[in-house]
Amino acid sequence: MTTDQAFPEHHAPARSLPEVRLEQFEGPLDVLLHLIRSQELDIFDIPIALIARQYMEILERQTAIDLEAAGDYLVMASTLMQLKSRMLLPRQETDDEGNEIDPRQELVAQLIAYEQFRTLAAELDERPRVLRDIFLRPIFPEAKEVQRPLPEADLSMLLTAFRRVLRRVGGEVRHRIFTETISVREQMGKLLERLQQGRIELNEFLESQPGKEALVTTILALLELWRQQAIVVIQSQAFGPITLLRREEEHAETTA
Amino acid sequence: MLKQQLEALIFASDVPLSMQRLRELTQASSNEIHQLLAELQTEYADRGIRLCRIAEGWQFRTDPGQAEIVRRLWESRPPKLSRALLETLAIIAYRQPVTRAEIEALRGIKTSSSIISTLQERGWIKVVGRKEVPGRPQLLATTRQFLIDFSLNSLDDLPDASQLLDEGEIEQLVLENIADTRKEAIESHEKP
Amino acid sequence: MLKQQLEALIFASDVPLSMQRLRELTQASSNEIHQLLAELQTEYADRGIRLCRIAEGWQFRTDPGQAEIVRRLWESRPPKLSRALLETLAIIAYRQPVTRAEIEALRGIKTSSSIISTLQERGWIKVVGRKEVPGRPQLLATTRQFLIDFSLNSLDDLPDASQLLDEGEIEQLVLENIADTRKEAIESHEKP
Repeated sequence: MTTDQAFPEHHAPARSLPEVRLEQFEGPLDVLLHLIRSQELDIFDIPIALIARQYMEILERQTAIDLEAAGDYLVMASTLMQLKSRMLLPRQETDDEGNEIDPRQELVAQLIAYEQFRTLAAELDERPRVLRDIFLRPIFPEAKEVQRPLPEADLSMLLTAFRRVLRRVGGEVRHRIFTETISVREQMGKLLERLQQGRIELNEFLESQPGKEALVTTILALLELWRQQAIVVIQSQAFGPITLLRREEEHAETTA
Repeated sequence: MLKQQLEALIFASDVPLSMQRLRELTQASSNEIHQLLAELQTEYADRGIRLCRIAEGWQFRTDPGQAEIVRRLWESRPPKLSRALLETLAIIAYRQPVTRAEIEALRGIKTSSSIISTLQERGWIKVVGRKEVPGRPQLLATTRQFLIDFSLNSLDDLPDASQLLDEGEIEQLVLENIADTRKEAIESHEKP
Repeated sequence: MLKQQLEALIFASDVPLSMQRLRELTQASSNEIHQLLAELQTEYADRGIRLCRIAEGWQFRTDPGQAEIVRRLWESRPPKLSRALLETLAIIAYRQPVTRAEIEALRGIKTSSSIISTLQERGWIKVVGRKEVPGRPQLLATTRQFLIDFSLNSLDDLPDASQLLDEGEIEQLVLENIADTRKEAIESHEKP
């Protein structure tokens, strides 16, 4: 029997966790470790039902959407749900050799591996770091007094230098990227045309865009259309799929 | 005389000087140099400047105890490194060479490209090759600059490097312990 | 303690530190500082490093007696191109022809004349004309020598600016843009 069954949910310790926000975490594993460690749970015997519920609560509290990370959080949510149901199976799972398998094995290994690096990262941050804790001699006047070979040209360093500048002047880059390729206006037309045929899912539409520039132009076109209130953007649940439709269509639907 | 030479050379160099380089420049033997460097290290032990062994070389650096006052020279505080960046850097440092997919598998979350490029711009990581798997992903490793900036003599000096468990060891650990707790749970259940 | 502070400060400063600056940084009195500097000077008198009084203040320098060996250290190794120089060159390469004011606007920092003249001395940039705006500033562009030294066939071989940034960064820029657009929208809405 599993601990989950030994402690059915209504018997689970009714400790209330201090409220946390998703932005404080570095991913789903970080959230799980927080839940486990802050409640002093045994990592080798995770009460999956309890943890799954708390995990979902944290997810639901999230307001801002970071599409990129959302996927990883959702995958973990479904893993937890799956584990929860496997833990409820009366029969033990076994491997090819007949050894008992605990459904939680893989997740526990992942958590331990991640926790190691989480700790090591903190220790790395503690090391005396140049320009924070330690300072070096910044100038070398001796070097000026001799004839030295000229510095070598290095293309990759030149490109790195330019990247640095580009990152610093975001707005400028924006301007350049978007004027040099397909114009936002052109893409707005295409998007509206496509929407004539009915609503579309944002992800689906973005995936059909060839390359980065097209992708960015599309997003800008979309935002512009949204701003002009020509389209409606619907996301019925946090992290859920985003649907686009023309404003006229929305009216048609509500009046229908 | 050789001692002053070593002092001046290490002081005048913008990178840590290796034993080999010191030998070439001074024409002295490793033994002599070693002994004098040890003496120098002791002589500087209580000073505001220290002689340190960094990236398999020797370098003068300020005493960490004076950090606060030295920072006043520039008035701006160095930016804090984000946890995401530090975790990514730690994985690269301990697991090198490593691909981005491997980093993501360990952290359980997508690595933003800006983290990788920030680490590259800092000069802490570099691409050392490609892994011979489909897609031939880049293999990342730390640089000499990483050792210098984090005050390490070599990768062996990374904190707790020897205690790090690899995949196999973690699997073993999990199998042993998870089985135990299950057994306990079963046993305690079977008792009347 | 104050002695170590003085040592570390003088070591880590890029300019000789004046008495006034040392007083500001350490909050100690001129008398104390004077006395300790004199002590330090004596302690370093037989070392490969010396504490020197230069017109503007105090600085550590290598012992002139070691000049020859220090010269050997520097003669053999080409220095690195500085960050400021590379950034300036990169902007000229990508934006040519460009004025100095435009470079400064992009870098967000004043470009020292020595950078421009170093780039000219290396034969990597040249003046190609003047911009017809007040002051008629010089227009800078890269040369054939630049292409040769950086192993480029033509300027088209430089990657697109957009290729230099990755998706994460572009996403970031887009997000900033959203914020801007929204703000504009709200502002234009609020106007009567």
